[in-house]
Amino acid sequence: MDIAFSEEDLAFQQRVRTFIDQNLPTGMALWTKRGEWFKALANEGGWDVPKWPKEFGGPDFTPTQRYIFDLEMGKQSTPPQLPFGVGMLAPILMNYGSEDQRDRFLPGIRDGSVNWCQGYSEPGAGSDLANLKTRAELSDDGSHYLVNGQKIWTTLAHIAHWMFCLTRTSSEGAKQEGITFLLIPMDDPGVEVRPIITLGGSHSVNEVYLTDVKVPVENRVGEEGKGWTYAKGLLAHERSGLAGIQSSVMGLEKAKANARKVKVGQGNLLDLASFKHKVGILEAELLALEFTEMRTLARVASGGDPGPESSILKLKGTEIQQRITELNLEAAGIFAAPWGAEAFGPDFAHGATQSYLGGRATTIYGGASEVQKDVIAKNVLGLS
Amino acid sequence: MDIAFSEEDLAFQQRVRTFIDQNLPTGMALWTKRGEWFKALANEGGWDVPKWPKEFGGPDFTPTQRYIFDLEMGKQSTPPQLPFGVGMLAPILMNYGSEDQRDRFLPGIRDGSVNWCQGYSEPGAGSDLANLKTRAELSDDGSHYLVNGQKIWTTLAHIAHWMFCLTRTSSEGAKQEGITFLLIPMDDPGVEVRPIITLGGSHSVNEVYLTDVKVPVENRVGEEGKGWTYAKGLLAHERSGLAGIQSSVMGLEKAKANARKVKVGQGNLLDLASFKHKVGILEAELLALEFTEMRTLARVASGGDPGPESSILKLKGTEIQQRITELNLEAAGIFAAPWGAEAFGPDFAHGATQSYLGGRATTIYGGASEVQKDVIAKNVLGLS
Amino acid sequence: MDLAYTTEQNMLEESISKFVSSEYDLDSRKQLANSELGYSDEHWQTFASLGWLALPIEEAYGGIGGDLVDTMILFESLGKGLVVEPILSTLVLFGGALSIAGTEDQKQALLPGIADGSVKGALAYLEAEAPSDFNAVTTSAVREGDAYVLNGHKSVVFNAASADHLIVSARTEGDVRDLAGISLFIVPSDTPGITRKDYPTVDGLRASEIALESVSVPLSALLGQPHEGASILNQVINRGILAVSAEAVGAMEVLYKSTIDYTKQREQFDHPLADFQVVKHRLTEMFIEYNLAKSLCMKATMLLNQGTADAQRHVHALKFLVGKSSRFVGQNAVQLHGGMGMTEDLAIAHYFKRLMIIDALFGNANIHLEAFTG
Amino acid sequence: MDLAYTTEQNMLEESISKFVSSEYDLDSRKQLANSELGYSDEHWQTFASLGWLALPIEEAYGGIGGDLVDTMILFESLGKGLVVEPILSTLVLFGGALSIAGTEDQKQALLPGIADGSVKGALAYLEAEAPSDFNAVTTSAVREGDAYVLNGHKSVVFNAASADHLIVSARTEGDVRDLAGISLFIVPSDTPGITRKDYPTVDGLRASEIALESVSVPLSALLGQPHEGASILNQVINRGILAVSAEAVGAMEVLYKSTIDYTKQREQFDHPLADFQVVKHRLTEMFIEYNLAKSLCMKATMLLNQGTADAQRHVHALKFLVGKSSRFVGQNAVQLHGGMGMTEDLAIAHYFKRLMIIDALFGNANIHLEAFTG
Repeated sequence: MDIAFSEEDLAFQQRVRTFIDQNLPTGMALWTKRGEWFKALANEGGWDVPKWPKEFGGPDFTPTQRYIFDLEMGKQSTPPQLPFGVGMLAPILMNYGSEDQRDRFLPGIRDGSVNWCQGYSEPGAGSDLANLKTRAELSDDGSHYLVNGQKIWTTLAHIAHWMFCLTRTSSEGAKQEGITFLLIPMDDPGVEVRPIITLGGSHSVNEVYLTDVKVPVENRVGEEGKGWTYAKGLLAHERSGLAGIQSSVMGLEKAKANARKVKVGQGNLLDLASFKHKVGILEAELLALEFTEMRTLARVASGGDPGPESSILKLKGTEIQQRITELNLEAAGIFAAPWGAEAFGPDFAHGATQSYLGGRATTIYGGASEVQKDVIAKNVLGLS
Repeated sequence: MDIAFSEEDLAFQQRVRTFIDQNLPTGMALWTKRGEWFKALANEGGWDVPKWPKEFGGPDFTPTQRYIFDLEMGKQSTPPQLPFGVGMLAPILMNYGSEDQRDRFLPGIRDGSVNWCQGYSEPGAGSDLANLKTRAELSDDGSHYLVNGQKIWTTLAHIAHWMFCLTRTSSEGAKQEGITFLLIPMDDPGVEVRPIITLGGSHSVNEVYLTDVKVPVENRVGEEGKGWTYAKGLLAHERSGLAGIQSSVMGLEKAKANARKVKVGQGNLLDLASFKHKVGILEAELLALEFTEMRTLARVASGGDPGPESSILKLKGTEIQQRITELNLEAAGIFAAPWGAEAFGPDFAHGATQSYLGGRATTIYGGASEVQKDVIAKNVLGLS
Repeated sequence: MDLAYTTEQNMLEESISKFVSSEYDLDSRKQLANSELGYSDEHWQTFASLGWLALPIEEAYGGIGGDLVDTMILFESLGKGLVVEPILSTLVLFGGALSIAGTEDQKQALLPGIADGSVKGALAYLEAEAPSDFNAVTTSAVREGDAYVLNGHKSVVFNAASADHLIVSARTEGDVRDLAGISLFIVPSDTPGITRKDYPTVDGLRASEIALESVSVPLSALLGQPHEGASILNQVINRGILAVSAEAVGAMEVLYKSTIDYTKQREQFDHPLADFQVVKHRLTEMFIEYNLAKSLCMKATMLLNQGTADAQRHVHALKFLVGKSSRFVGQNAVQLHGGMGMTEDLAIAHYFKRLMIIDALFGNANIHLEAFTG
Repeated sequence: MDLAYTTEQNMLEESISKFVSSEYDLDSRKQLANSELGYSDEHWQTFASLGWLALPIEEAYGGIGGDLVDTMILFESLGKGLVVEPILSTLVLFGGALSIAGTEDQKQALLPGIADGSVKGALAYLEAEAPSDFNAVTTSAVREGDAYVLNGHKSVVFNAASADHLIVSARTEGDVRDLAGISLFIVPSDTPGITRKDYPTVDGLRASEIALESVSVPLSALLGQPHEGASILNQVINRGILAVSAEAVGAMEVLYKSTIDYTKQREQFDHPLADFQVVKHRLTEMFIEYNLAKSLCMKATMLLNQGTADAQRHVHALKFLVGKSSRFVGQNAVQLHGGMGMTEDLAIAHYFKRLMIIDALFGNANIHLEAFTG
């Protein structure tokens, strides 16, 4: 057991650092030149899709390389890809999609030219996803499904070109059966997107109404009635992605820097013991969580499954994300109050309120923390 | 709404203070002269049984007097009576006992000459008391019950003269029915007491084995099969008594004084922010809890029931008791380790470990905290 | 000792509760918050006619002469309704400072107007560099002949746009963090040299950044003794803490109760959420946190009312505890509402945001834990 | 980077696990703890023959030359068995100090004996006035000709009664809390002037108060440079923290797993306790706390092994987190066992008590949180 990086790993680390130095756009260019950044990543040998398998163009990192890659990218806050295509749909297409579907959809996912959204949650099916009611009826000639129903909490549906969607094709048997996985173009006239304004005042989630949407059978992924099985694997994937540990490591450093800018008494907020200890407790847990992720990666590397400790990552990772937003909120003090386009007070204050409010979702979406604990109790600790 | 004491209340407060000054034994006499202390309390007009109704010799305090009385007694750490007779059995006898039973038992309870223990819990019936199995069979001639079974966690059974005991006289109907309340002399040859040594290394709880114990029907309190109803009222009573809020107020002051004696760096432990803030958080909650008790007393005073907030007292009160023992344990530092009759290190260290360990019971006995929360959710918040 | 409300107090509570239930549903509140003024002048006149605005004002100045307990009842009830009108600024901060430190002339000039609804005010006491520390004052007031001339910048002044007068803290002596040397001035809002930048706040209220450039006020504008403003501010802020704590208690009551209602209706895995033991216990803990905050709010209010020596400690303990409880109750209300808790459509989001800002007002839980533990 | 155990490490873990399961049931452990010696000399010889005592000793002195990771594995396994033999005192504290600061002669004289089981030692570094602060030293060591003469009192010296030699910290310079001026001395236990008061400890071990009256030792008894003892102690205590943290991780694993087993069997309200959602979630949280502690224990151990710059910070974070996790896991293990958790009859009480003392060893969670946050 040895924590030191090998010579090869150190060289890889250097390569990643150099790459970032040379290619990462700065300032406003970070927004305008995202495309070039992803292209440069792609040219490096699949660095734009670090988790994809080699056969689909991924870089085939060792777990340590993967760790180093995430670490360095996290440190420099490089722009992430939208997760729906690259991180969520792609693995399902790779595992269960037809050759034709892979050819049609993977390139657009990879180069970011086609935006995807995820049509899972419904008003009556949140954490209890299997309860979904959106119906898909196969036409008599077997050529297409007619889809009717409503999706909710659909992130970025308003800028998506396509939605991957769970629909009910049968109500016989267990709820988990009879669910079918369909790919639906958002420009179909039967698709209506209505914005939901959330706590932070922002528009990122939506309601999506589906009325007599005709979906050709070629857009069904895998077999009819097996959608739940496909989605379940995806959910696990989504959950580990949601832990956001490297981004929390950077976030915590920023929160400390922010606190140093706030004057309190003769010193700054980070000198204030009650605040400092809150930071310290969080930091200790984050150090531990970071290494828990490492243990998981190492297990996978040695050919095993991720191990029971991997189940912690989403649960604890999202809790930590929230606590970091809370530190920033506290540092903003009364400058948490101003609302609207214009910023007042310390530079970080404006975003702090939005992050705090928006961040309440991290322990709700993608399986609420309470459900996660049920799942760990059952699947990991054997408590039925 | 006014927190100030009236002239009469201030006079009463002075009277209590003077009484304590003049009568409270000090040092070792606190142990040898307890009897005289309780006699002096009795002579003051029922101060030995402050919660008893006037008709049974209680002092008929107003709620504010009751508060002042508890406060002043708490401040001086006056010796409490064992709760089983005065606090637990007596109210049941007053409400449900026969005239004859009251005459036989109340005097011995009051003057402390007869010790009682509570025979409720059984190996299979802890927080789920209604599950008890100790059988009591009425003889054919209806003159006595034959009792067989086992009780556990019986506090001070080894020094008790009598036990009040829940027994099963019928297994028909709901579990709560068919339970009968009996008074059993501990010197009966069928009663065997076996000690349980608990975490703190001390002997205060026991197992009690009952084998063919003959209990005359005169020793049954109230009706056969109604024992659960009687005991339930008692449990509520027991629970509010277990909050120990005034004693926690004093305990916290002592814990702070203890911490001041421990050197850390250039100051003492109470200068150490991580410790000090733990104390502060606890103190703020205790101030709030103390006043919550006051709200409860005030409601009762104005002729109402104790109100929903009274349900908090035991739950939060015992949690606070435990946290105070933890503060002392932390202050003892490594001197928490020495074990046995002899004390080492700061004067408070020896008792600190025992209190901490023994104190783990406060959230278990008398209805575990988890069960308390179930009960509040159901009875107070209407969540079935 | 007597914890029961008087007949008048019961009437006050009922009158607010009636107003809130008839006038303050979520949509009406949103409309007010989004209106140009940010609140309703009609409501303000109603408040005046119902006597709420006269409540804390001494009888000599046209008020009712209520005490801090009355104010507590007022704010707890307003908290339940999430009322947006500038009562805190005008009654507790502006009016409070006048009551505590005003001269007879100053009181005569302004207090009757507060009581009858014709005068509104705001307190400009914070600056950007140290948003939790009202002793950090760089705004200067220099005596020039018969006037004081003020220069500087005040931050996050709630309800400044609707205020006829501001009370402004400025340094007349000493260094930026000196306790001594701060003085308070009553400044008409339209005094030349004042520029405001108004903005909405996340909790549906309004606030402003205020720049003061050679703002000249007469000597009679000085509120209290020169250089002694910090102690006046401290008293005003103590009252502010009591008021917003009571408001938070009212808001927490609505939150825990509406979360109970929601979880009883909302089904998941074929059961109402409220059937899950973990949800039940969480709701119980919310109920406990609410009750502890309410108890300490009552106690601290009565102690400060009486002026006992330990009142200040209780005020610190209260602000700490309210911060802690609000966070727990608010965050769990959102969590247990699931996705719905994240939307602006349900009232709970708005209560949650108000609780968040109450924690930030007058020093948050950390700051007051430090002060409480000394 | 490689997180897998080597073959040797796997064998070590198996060998201890085998020993524990065959020799260390609760009754055997109680018997040992209550015996006159307080542990088993036979076991000690077994440990020697299995090579455990040689594990951290350099090969040049008859040892195996294992690193800190090996020691971690040793202590995690010992923690699962709640082993009472004085391995921490002899190997990590006494042996550790010798390895870090001993001269060639000192090492030759003592390390081979540790490795073969013939020498035991203890570290006498704390005093009664400041039981968490090893820099607070009043015990004095004065040079008189060819000797140092020690006077003072050392507190809670674990395993002193079984030690052949003590390492004693004493002040050769400076004031009671000066970092500089502390020196360490290797003192044979039977040196005239040493009086011990032995006692059992709550976690089933033994400790002593030690009085030193004109205890004379030769100059060669000095360990490390004069006045530089604090830095050696700091290094030794870092290793002590790693060892007891690993022990705590082992103990927590047993606690959370046996609480799962117990709650699956124990019925209440007609259901196994483990069927209640609140119990399930509590067990999940125990599992999480255990895992976080284990992760940080691994990381801090490897960093200190490597000697990286941030190792010291990780050691502080670790001791803090282990204290926090131990408290949560231990207290909830007792709580979920209900009345049974309060008895000495179940093993969990004993694990709980050991975790409690581990928190108190080498500075508790508070102290290390302060150190971690600086």
